[in-house]
Formats: sequence, structure tokens, C-alpha cells
Amino acid sequence: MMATGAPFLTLLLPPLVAALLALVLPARRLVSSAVHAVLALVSLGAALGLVYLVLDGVTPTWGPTDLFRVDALSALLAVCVAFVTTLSALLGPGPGREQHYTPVQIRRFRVFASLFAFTMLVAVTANNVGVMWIAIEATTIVSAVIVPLAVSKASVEASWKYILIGSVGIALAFVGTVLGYFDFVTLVGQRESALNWTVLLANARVLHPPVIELAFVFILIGYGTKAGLAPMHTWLPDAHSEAPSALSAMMSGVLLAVALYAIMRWKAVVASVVGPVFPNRLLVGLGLLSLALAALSLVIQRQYKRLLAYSSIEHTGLMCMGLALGPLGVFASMLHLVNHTVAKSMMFFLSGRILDRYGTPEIASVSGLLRVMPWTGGLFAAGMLALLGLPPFGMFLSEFTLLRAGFADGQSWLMAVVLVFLAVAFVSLLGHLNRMLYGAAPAEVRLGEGSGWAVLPLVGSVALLVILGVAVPAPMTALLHRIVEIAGR
Amino acid sequence: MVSQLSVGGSTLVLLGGLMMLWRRGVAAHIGAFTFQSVALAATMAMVGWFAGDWQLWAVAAALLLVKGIGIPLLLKRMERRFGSERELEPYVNTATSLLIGGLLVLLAYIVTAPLVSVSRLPTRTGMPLAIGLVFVSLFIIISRKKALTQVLGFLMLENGIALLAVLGTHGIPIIVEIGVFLDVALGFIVMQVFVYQIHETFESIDVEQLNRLRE
Amino acid sequence: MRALFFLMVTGYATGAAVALGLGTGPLARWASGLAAVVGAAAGLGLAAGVCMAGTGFSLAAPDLLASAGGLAFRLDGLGAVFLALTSLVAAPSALYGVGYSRALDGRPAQRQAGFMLNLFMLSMSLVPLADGTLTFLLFWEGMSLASYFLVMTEADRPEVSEAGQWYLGMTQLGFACLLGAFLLLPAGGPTTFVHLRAAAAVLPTGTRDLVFVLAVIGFGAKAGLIPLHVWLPRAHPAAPSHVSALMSGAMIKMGVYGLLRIGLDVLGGGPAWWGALVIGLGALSAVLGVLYALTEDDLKRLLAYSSVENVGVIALGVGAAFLFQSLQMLPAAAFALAAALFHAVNHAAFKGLLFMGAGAVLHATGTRNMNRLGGLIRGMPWTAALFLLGSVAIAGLPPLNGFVSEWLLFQALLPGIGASSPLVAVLMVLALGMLALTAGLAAACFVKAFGITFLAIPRSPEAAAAHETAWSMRTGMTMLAGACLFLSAASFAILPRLSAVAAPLVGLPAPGPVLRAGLTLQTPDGLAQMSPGIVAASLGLVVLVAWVAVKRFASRRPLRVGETWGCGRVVQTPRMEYTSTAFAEPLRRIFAEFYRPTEDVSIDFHPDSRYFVQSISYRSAILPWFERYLYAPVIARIRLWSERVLTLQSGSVHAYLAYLVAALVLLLGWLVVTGQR
Amino acid sequence: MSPWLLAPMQGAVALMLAPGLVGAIRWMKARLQSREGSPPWQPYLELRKLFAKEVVVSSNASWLFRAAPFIVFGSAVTVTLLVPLLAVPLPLGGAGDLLVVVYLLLLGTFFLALAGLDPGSPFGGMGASREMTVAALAEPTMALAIFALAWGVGSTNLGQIASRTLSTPSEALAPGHVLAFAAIFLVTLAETGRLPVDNPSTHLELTMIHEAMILEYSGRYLALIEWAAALKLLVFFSLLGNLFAPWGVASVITPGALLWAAVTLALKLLALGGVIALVETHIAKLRLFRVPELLSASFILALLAVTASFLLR
Repeated sequence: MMATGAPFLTLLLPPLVAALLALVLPARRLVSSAVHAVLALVSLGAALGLVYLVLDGVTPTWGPTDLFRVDALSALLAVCVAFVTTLSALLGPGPGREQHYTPVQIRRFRVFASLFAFTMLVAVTANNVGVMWIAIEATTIVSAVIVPLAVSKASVEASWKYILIGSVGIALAFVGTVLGYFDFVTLVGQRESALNWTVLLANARVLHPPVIELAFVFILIGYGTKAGLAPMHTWLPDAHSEAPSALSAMMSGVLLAVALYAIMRWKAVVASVVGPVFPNRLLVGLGLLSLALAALSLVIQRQYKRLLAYSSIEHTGLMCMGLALGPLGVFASMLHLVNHTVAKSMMFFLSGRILDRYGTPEIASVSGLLRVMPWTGGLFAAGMLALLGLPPFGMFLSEFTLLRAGFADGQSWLMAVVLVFLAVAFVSLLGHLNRMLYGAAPAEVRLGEGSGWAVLPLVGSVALLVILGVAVPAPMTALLHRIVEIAGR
Repeated sequence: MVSQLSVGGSTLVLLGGLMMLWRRGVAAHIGAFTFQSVALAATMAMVGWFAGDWQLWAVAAALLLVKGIGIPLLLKRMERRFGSERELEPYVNTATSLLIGGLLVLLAYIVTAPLVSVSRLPTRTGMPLAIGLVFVSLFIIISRKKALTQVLGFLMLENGIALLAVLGTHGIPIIVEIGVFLDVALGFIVMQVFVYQIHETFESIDVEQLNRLRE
Repeated sequence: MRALFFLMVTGYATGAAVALGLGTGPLARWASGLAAVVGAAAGLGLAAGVCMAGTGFSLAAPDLLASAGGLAFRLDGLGAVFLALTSLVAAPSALYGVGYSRALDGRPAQRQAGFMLNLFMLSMSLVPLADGTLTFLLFWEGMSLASYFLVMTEADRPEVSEAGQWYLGMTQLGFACLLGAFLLLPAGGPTTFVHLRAAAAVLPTGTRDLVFVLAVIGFGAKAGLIPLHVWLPRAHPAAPSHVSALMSGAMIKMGVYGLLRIGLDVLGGGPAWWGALVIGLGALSAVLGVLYALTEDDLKRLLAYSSVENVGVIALGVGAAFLFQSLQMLPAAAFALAAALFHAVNHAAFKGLLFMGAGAVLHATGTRNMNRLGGLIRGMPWTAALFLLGSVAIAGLPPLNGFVSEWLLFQALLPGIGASSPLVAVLMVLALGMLALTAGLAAACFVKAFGITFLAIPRSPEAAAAHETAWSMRTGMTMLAGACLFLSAASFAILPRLSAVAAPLVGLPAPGPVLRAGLTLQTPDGLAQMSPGIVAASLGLVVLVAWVAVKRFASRRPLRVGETWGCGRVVQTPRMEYTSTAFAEPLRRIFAEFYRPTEDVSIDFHPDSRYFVQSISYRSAILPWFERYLYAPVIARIRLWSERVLTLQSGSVHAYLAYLVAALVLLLGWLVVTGQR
Repeated sequence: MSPWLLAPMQGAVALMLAPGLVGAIRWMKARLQSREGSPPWQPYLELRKLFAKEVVVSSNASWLFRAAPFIVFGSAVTVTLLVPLLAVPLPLGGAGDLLVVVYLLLLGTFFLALAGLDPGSPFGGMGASREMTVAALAEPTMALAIFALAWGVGSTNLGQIASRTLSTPSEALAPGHVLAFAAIFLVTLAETGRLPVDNPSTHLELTMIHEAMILEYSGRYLALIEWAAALKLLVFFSLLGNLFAPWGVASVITPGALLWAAVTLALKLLALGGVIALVETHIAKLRLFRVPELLSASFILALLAVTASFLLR
């Protein structure tokens, strides 16, 4: 055990500082963009440092009654969050996008995006499940503020749906949290640390199964709403399609994962109390429903950002099912999470570029993308193929492992159904991709990449996806194995 | 004694929710919410008194300040702005609403049976009412069309949870409590901003018009 | 052999890298093409080495994709046959591609095409080398993906985009089935084929059957067996022609390879109905494939449908192998399998050649519509001669290799008539009848393909102005033509090797049944022999003698060139010729029940008199049975469901919240109900 | 006497007999129709005349047009080296069986059809299209009939089939044999362009098949093609004669046996020719689109033949 604040502060402070700086720095200067990127990189470095600590066998904790704690699972999520935050700082609204946003809007975006990152980082590093809840609730608030960055009827509508459904859902998760605490207090008595995940887990054996089952239903519905699990997913396509692309990238890339993280934490406790069958059944049920609904929704989708949003629901459903398929399933699910973070964030950034150029969110109006913007188009194609689970990208590996886990777990029929829906999703996504990439470009659209440097970081994303698909780095594998130890029951 | 008092307090809090179902005017809704918040603060104080827990007093005071006074004031301001828009045609009419509210409370009794059976706290008897309030609030949010009413429903939902926490556990850890308060306050402010935004862009706070985004 | 393996991988990889790095000019084309030729040569060497030595080659790369168990490679006889076949087409295709893709010079598509082509050939070569679930599926997907991008090379045309979609859709459907089949096999643990074999041995019968059926669907979709063929006549013509050659010549054979690997090697064969299923699909594909090919006016689509036919013919042999094995007629099974393998190799040679020929035609005239071609034999004598050779081979006419494998298949099916079960016997009789009908129709089909395209008067100015193709393209075609001749002449030496490959798969010791007597081929019972070499020699001798005799004894008066005689009409125009459509008309009428042609004739008369016609337009289409009655309903159903699901996303926030609460209440109710139990 | 001389000898005999067979059929047909008719040796005279005549070639035709007659002729002659005309077993028996024979003939048809398309005349295209249609549809019948014959022997080797019938004469009347004979007879009518499928004596009708293909040929090329057609007829007849009733075929190679074999062969050919003449006198040509009916009838016969063969095993 290591109880020092340094790693936590280097992880958590930069986004806070960034939020404050954004208030004072001029919005349109390159320097403010650079400051943001540097701060995000510091945070990312801290997250990677935490990974190394964790792999060294250290579990850093900090704060009164070990309020913060980082184990392998937290470290992985922290890296994901910091990674997408960095990309967002580099590619988000800022210099070069003046024609789309006013300085006020850019500033507002920077402030709240930084706060958003901060809340997510707190959520994944908090040991106290109450604090985790607070942080996740706060993610809704701070992100909802910038969904209608450019006010329009659609964006206001989306943000209202997002905040209302998100808040109601997350409130239910609080009911679950209170119920869990209630059971603990009833048995063990009141204690400041009672909401600490470690304490809950340590006392799991004495908790009451009926109460914990009840609590888990609330928690699953609650955090499931944030994670975009069907049938609570309804806010997601709206918010993701209307938000500025950099925010969509953060939401789709990591917010869903953070919500899933919360479910995993609780699942570990619940599984120790009532055994794995009960939570697994629920996870598989919701996961399959999400996968099915999302796959079918992809078929006749008309807008590409909504397409990506539904694809997020599909992948979250898959990850959710993976959590229920034994250690190998958890392994695959986490690998999938990482892949999805990298791929989906990239896709939303790219869709932002496409939206800028074509000025329309409709798939039918986008054609000849490869000719109009060769780099963006190529990366978009690569990202979509990655999302479809094709080699050499990482999702091939994670989906394969996930299915293998399912078959090894004896769930052949379930996996057969999964395969059918995956195939439906595949064909539909591919059809839409085809339509966008090829064909003649609309006459009024300007040819040429234009500020091509902006996609450079995304080339890194593709490279990362390929690395994840060809040879997962050893530390990553080790980290995933640690996570399986934590959550693989 | 404590048990009866807590049930009594919880009933008052729940009644606040049912009043929302019954009345249609915005002012009446705000009144119901204020009444409910005050009742909740009183119940908290009562539990704090019997449990000898100073933290609960503090929480009760804060609650009174924020939800009993602060938020109602802001709500009043909004009412002056859109006061003319009443809940004229909810999805479910008043009589049915009240009936469903009753059924939801019964459902809460069934669902919370394991809770009541495991707890040794004297206040546990009020817990079904707290969960009942949660359900009723959800029902309000679903069945009412004005954005403002939905905000009120959401605030009541939080009141229900607070009631549940205080009855079941005599209050959650203070640090969590502070965070929750912050969230509630911030969340309310943001929602309020959105309600104004809706009013600006749609010239009405009727949520039914928010149906552009489909598929 | 390790060296050859690495040379192969390096060759293709260099080709891919060079295509990306050296720009979009001739240098990149040549460098990438030649690197691929080196890779293909190494692949051929590796396959030949394994075939000759009889020992396998294996290599593990546990560091790649370590988190899923790592990659493993192994090449045995069966794999070697398919690696050889792939390399056989790959080298000429690469060479041909150098000339063919000159049109892409200076465009980014050039880079993509060169890169994907090498990637395609590499992953296709590694599929038969793959040892184990992950490796196999990885390269399988790589092969599909790379070929998809190659199909999309000329994506500006709308039908290409549609073709790509059908292609990847069907491929993915198949892949899903394969994933199911593979993952049903082991219950965890390592997944090399040795382990899978052990795992399969203890599987319950139902699961084995399921695995096999899934494999048939999955591999059948890749092989293009009817009714899973719908992508093939769309995608193969859409691709650049050397890619079509690779896809038709080699890639669809991977479906056959997979079926053999899973069905015979891993599962070790099964009940008789497995064989019957494959035979049934094979017969259906063979006959319908050639019937579709016959009515096709698009030269490349004709060739694509002919690939469906030939895969069907191969499947007949494979199915017979399955069937005979289940009936314990092991030598017959090995014979049938060897015959099927030989046909697979032969088809690779002549179909590759024909697609390249069609590509040369397309290159020279800009059209694939045979009704706009004709007379190319004058402008493109080389291409015409090579295409003719390919046509004779594919029509199964002696003395070329197509006939040899057809003869072998006939002989291989013959023992089935003697099977104890009358059901099997009847099936075999029907299969034989179908095979014969297919052969006859194929001959008609390729008379049309060659005759309409290359002979008579050009039907369009483009065809009249056609020129011979670049020598790199001609070299590619010549190599495959040489392969056709070699495969026929050396069949007596090749068949024993194939027999040795086939024997262990059906459970016989290594050399397998004897298929050779001296320089002739012989059935295992020794009762029937055939020698393509002697037939060719006799034929050649007779023709030579006849030619000399005619020269010597017949009239020496010089040849007079005149107009084609035409019942007294003055000028002959191309409009008077038989067209591709007209050529197929009799068969179209005869098989009208199947084609269900719809004809639409509209005549514009002269305003003054109905005896004068201004224009006649004729449009005719045949019924797309499978698209309309199999795929369209499924697609419509999915779209319907999709629409229904999307009505959930109604826009009403109340409805959304209601879903949330409903989910909560349902789960709570479920909890209450199960909790009380 | 070396057995290797047998092959050229068979070829020579076939080449000599073939025009005579055509002439004989024509003569018998004329007699049956109460016409004077040309003498049986008329085809020999025609061939001599054609070889001596000038050749006219269409300006549209390519080298293929000039090469095709040799290939057609060559394939027909090669077949006569494989078929047991005079003796069994043949030296080249190991080089090709019944399937090779059938497909060699198809090779000839293939090139003839191409040659028909080459000059670009509508007649040529029409003939090629029809010829290939008929050939394709005749294939399954032929194959099944072959297997009906082969089934009892277990081999498609011509020599083996003939020897088997020689050694067990009762086989000749086995139902499988009889049905297969009927099937092959019908196929013979179709493949050799006889009535009711095609009219060999027509030269300019919209119903013609074979004649339409060769309309552009003249001089020595036409001679080769006519000769090849006659050879094809002879091959089919001798298959019918020597496979189903192989008596007279030499099984030891002595000049006497071979002579006797040649005589019996001639007699069999004459007999079958008589049957053809009779048939052609009595029936009219079928419409083209009713030809498939005839061929499906023959297919059924062949199917029954196979079935009978393995039912009676």
C-alpha cells in the first residue's frame, strides 16, 4: 500500500487547472490550445505512471479513510480517460475552427470539457462508491452544459433529454448505493469508510443477499442509463449526434466506459454476496438487448453521427455481456473497452471534420469522401473497419476472444444470437460506409484535406488499434490479467 | 415512538408528492415541493434528535436552506416567467394518477419487504414510503408535460432518496452528503438554465414539442 | 523450408510496402509486382517441397496476438495443394497487374491497389498455412478484407459499390458461421488443428453435425455454392481483372480447402448425409451456375458464373469423398478427393487465364458486354489464342487439363453406383447426369464466350479498334496457358501426389490408391485408363498428316477471299450477326421454366405506315430466383424489424423515461417473484 | 503382325468406309422413297471434286476458320483409333476410353461451332447456337448410357466392354443393355444431324443446324468437314454395332480375323444404315424446340438403363 497524494494530484489537478486557465486565457490563441494539450498530457503521464505502479504490485491510496485508490481497473480507465482528453484538447473546438464557434463558446467548451475530464477521473479513482456516484452524477451536469454549444432546437432538445434521463437514471443508482450502505450499516454499524469499495468487498460475505440483489437492480438500471444500455439508451443517440464532436468523442469513448466501470465495481461486490449467477444473468440480458436494439437500429439509420452512437450502444452491450462470461470474458471485455475507446473517439473527431466540410449530418448527402478528404476518409474507413471487428485491428481480437469465452462458457446459443446481430450490424454499417466513401463528391463541396495536421494525432489512433490487433503490449496484457483477478469472478 | 414519528414524517413527505399529482397550477406544485422539503427536513431533524447525531441536524438545516427556501425562490422566479403555462393535459388524468400513485406505494411495500425485515433501526418502518415517493416522483416525471414539472418531479425524487437514506441508515457519510448536496444544487441550476433555453428556442416549456430527434 | 516461408512472406510484404512507398508511377508498379512474383515463387517452392518431401512444415509465432494464444503455421499435403494453387495464380496475376493497373498511374488508387493486392495474396497464401482457429480466422478475414478493397478499386461505378456490399455482407455471414463452427469445436485450451481434432472426436453427434453444417454455410459462402453465390457474379466482375483471376482462381478454392480441413481433417468425416448435402449443393451449383453463365452477356459475369459451376463440380467430388468415406469405401473416397483437388488446381489455371483474357479485352475495348464485342481475333491475336486455349480447357475437352479432371471425376463417381444403398446409387446416377449436362452446357457456354467475343465482325467501333495488350499482361496469360498444358501432360505424375495427399484425409495409409500405370492415368481398380498425352499426340499427328496430305494432294489453287454469303443482300453489317443474347436463345427457351424470362419488345412504327419500322427496342431479363425469393424477404424482414425498433426512438422524452421505469419495475418484479421461490 | 499397326489400319478402314456408309444410306433412302437416287459411291466422287476445287473464304473469317476443318477432321480420325472397329483389345485402348471418344467428338463440334460463328453470317451463328444446344442436351444421355454399359464391367474401357459381351453373350439382351442401346441410338440421330433432329439433305432452310454452320465452307475445307461428319456417323454406328453386338470383332490379330472383322463391320453398318434410312423415310423433322423432348426421352431411357443395370446386379 502506498498512501501518497502525488500521483493522484498529478492525475486530477491538471484538468482542474485547465478549467481555471480556460477562464483567463484568450480562447483563440494557439497557446491556450497548447496549454490544454500539455496539461492533458501531464494527466496522461500520471495515468501511465499509475499503471506502472500497479504493475509493480503497488495499490496507491490517498485521502482520509482511503477515499481514493487505484488498482489495475482504475488505472486502465484513467489511461483511457486521459487519452481521450488529450485528443480532445488537441482536436476540440479551438484555433482553426473560428468559422464554427465564437470565442465564448470555445471558452465554455474548454472549461466544461476539462471539468468533465476531471469528474470522470475522480469517478474511476474514487474508492468510496458514494464519491464515485457523485462524480458520475457530476459528469452528466458538466457535459450537458456544452451539448448545446451552438444553440439550436435540436441541440437544446438533446441536452434536455440527456440531463433529465441521465439524472433520473443516476438518481436510481444512488438509491442502489444507499441500499447497499443500508445493508452494511445494518450489519456492521455506521462507519466513515463504510462506502469504500474495499470495505464493502471485504465484508461481502455477511451482507444480505435479498437486499444486495435489490440494490444491484437499482444500480444496474442507474449506471446502465449512463452506459447506454437498452432500454435506457434513448438519450444517447440524441446527445452524441448533437454535441460538438469533441464532446461526443469523450462521451462515447470514455463516459460509457466509466459507467460500465461503476457497474463492474458493484458487480464484484454483488457476486461475492450472492454468487455470480444473478448479476451475470442481468448483465447478459441487458447486454443482449442493447446489442439487438442497436444492431437493428443501424440498418436504416440516416445520420452518421447517430450511426456511431448506435454502434457505441452495440459495443457497450457486447462489453456488458463479456463481463458475465467468466475470466476470459472479462479479459475480452476490457480489451474491447480499450479498443472501443480508441476507435470511437477517433470516429467522432473525424465525423466532426466531415460535418464541417459537407455541412450535413445525413449519410445520403455525403459521398466521395475518399476523394474529398483522402486522409479523413481513409482514417474513417479504417476506424469503421476496426469497429466492425476486422483484422488487423484490435477489435477483431477482442471480439474473437469474447465469443470464444462465450462458447467456452457453454453459452453457444447465446453466442449464436450474438453472431447474428453482429452480422446485421456489420452489413448495415458497411453499407453506410460504402455510400459515404465512394461515389461522386457533391459539387459544392471543396476538395482537399485542409488543415491536414489536425488528423495527425488520429493516425496515431489507427496505429494504436493495429498494435492492439497484432501484438498487445505485454504491460497491457499484465494489466488486463490483474483486472481479471479483481473483476473476473 | 420513533417508529411512529418516522412513519408520520414520511407520510407527510409522500403526501407532498401526491399533491403534485393532484394539483395543476405551477404555484401549487411549488408549494407542494416546499411543503415536502420542510417535512423532510423536520423528519431528518427528528431522527437526528433520537439518534443523537449532530451531523443529521446539520444536514437537515442545509436541506431546509437549499430545498425549503433557496430552490423554491428560484422556482417562484420561473413561475413568474412561465406562470401562464399550466399542466392542462397531463398524459394521465388526475383521478387515474392518484390511483396509480397509490398502487406504486403498494409496490414499494412489496419491494422493500427484505429491507424492513433485515433492519433493526426503529426508523425502518418508513422506508417503504420513501421508496414509494421515489416511484411516485418517477411517475410525475413520466406523465407531466411541462419541463418545470419534470424538474420538480426530479427534485422530489431526490427528496425520496434522502428520506430513504435517513430512515435506513441515519444518514450517509458526511463527505458523500456534501457532494450530493453540491450535485443537487448544480444539477438544479443547470436544469433551470435549460428550462429557460427551452422557453427561448421553443417559446413554450412544453416538453412534448421536443420530438425532432428520432430514429 | 523456413527460408522459403520467410521469402514468401517477405516478398509479398515488400510488394505491399513498395506499393505504398514508391509513389504511383511505373516504378512502384514494377517493383511491387516483381516482389509479389518472388513471393509467389517462394510459395510454390514451399508447397512443392512439402508435397515432394511428404513431411510437413511448421512454425509457431506465439508472440503475435499473444493475448489470444499466438499464431501458428503448419503446412501439410492438403495445405500444400492449396498453397500451390494460390501461388500458381498469384505470380501471373502480379505480373499481369503491372500492365493492367497502368491506367491508375498517378492516382492514389494505385497505391491502394498495389498494397491491397499484395496483402490479399499474402493472407490467401497464409490461410492454408494456418494451424489453429485464431490464425486461420485472422488470415481468412484478412483475405476477405483485402479483396473487398480490391473489388472497390473502381468504385466510381455504382454497380461496384453494390457489388462490394453484397460481397462483404455474404462474407461476413459466412464468417459468422465459421466463427461458430470453430468455437463449437474446443472447450477451451489450445486450438491448433491437432488439438481441435482431439476435441472433435469427443463431441456429441449433434454438435458435430452443427459444426459441419455451419462449416458448409461458411465455406460455401466463400466458395460461391448456390444459394450462397449471390455475391460472386457481382464482385468478381467488378474487381480489376487480375484480381478477378485471383478471386475466381484461388480465393473461392479456400472455401473448398476449409470444408476439407474441418469436415475431413478435424471432424474426420461423418454420416452419409454430410456427403449427400455437399453433393446436392454441388450439383445444384454446377447446373445452375452454367445455366446462368449461358444467358450472361457480360463477359466477366459469364466467367464468374462459370466459377460457380466449377466450384459445384469440385463439390461433387468432395461430397463423393465424404459419402464414400462414410460408407467405408476408402479407396474410392481418396480417388474422388484426388480428382476434386485436381479439378481445383486446373480451374485455378484456366479460370485465371480466362479472367485475364477478359481483362485484356476490357482494357482494349472498354466494355465487357459481348453484344458490343467481336472480331478481336484480328486485333488481339495473342489474347485470342490464349483465351481459346482456356476455353477449350474449361469446356472439359481433350486433351487439355479440364478434360483430365472431368474424366477423373466421372470415374470417381462411378463406384458410387455400386454402393449398397439404393439411395446412394440413385444419388450418384443423378450426380453423374448433372455432371454430364454441366459439361455439355459448359462447352456451349464457351463457344459463345470465345466465338461472340473474338470472332466475326466487330459489333462496335471500340471492338474494331482493339489493340494487343502490354507484354507483361500477355506473359501472365502465357504462364497460365503453359500451366494448363503442363497440368494435362504431367497429370500422370501429379495424380499420385494428390492421391497421397487425399489418402490420409479419408483414413488410408499414405500412398493412397494407385492412379497411374506408366504414362497413363488409371482408376484404382485398374479397369479404365486414359492418357491425355497420347490422345494429344495422336490428335496432333493426325492433324499434321491431314494437313500435309491436303497441302500435297489437294488443289493448289490460291485461296479466294470474298464476302460472306448472305442470301443476296448487298452489304453485311454487324447488326446481322448472331449476338450473345441470340446465341443463348434456344437454351433459354428450353430452360424457360427455370429462367422465367420476361421480355419487353416495343416497336416504333413510321407515322405513315405500319410496314416501316423506325426502331425496335428489346429488353429481356431472367428471374433472379435466389435474390428474389431467398435474400429479398430476409432483407425486407430485417428492415421491417429495424423500422419497428426505431419507432421506439420516438422523440418523446416521456416515452424514454417510461422505458427506463418499465425496465426497473420489470426487474424488481422479477426479483420479487424469484425471491419468493 | 504388330498390334501397333492396328491403329492406322483401323483409321484407314474407317476413312475408306465412311463416305460409302453415307452414300449407302442415301441410296437406300432413295430406293425406299421409290427414287432412282445417286449411286452409293457418290460421296467418294464428291470428296474428290471438292478437294480439287478452289477455296473461297469470307473476308471476315480468321485463321480459326481455316484451322477448324483440320481439328474437326483430326478429332474424328483420332476417335477411330480408339474405338474397337476391327479388334479388341486395341493398342491405344489404354489411351482413351468411351468418355474420351465422346469428348473428342465434342471437341470437333466445339471447333465447328466456332468456325460457324467466324464469318459473321447469321446462318453460321444460328447453326452454332443450335448445334451446341443439341450437343449439350445429348451429353447427359450419353454419359448415363455409358455408365449403364460400364457398370456391369466396372470400366468405361471400350475393349473391356466389348470383351465382356463377347464372353457372356447373354449380356447382350440384358435390359440395361437394350435400353442403353436405344438411348445411344437416339443420341446418334441427334449428334450426327439425322432426322428428326436435323435434315442432312437440306442446304438452305431456316431449320437447318449442321448445314448452317458449314455454309461458308468450300473446296478442300468442306471436303474435310464432310468426311469428318461421315466418320462421326461411322463411329456412332460402330459403337452401336460393336459394343452391343461385338460378334465378328477380332480378338486375335491375324489377317483372316481382321478381314472377317472388316466384313462384319461393313454388314453391321449397312444394317444400321438401313434402319436410319427407314426411319428417315417415315418421319418428318421435329421443330427445333421439340428436340429437347426427344433428348429427354433418350435421357429417360438411359436413366432406366442404369437403374436396370444395378437393379439386376
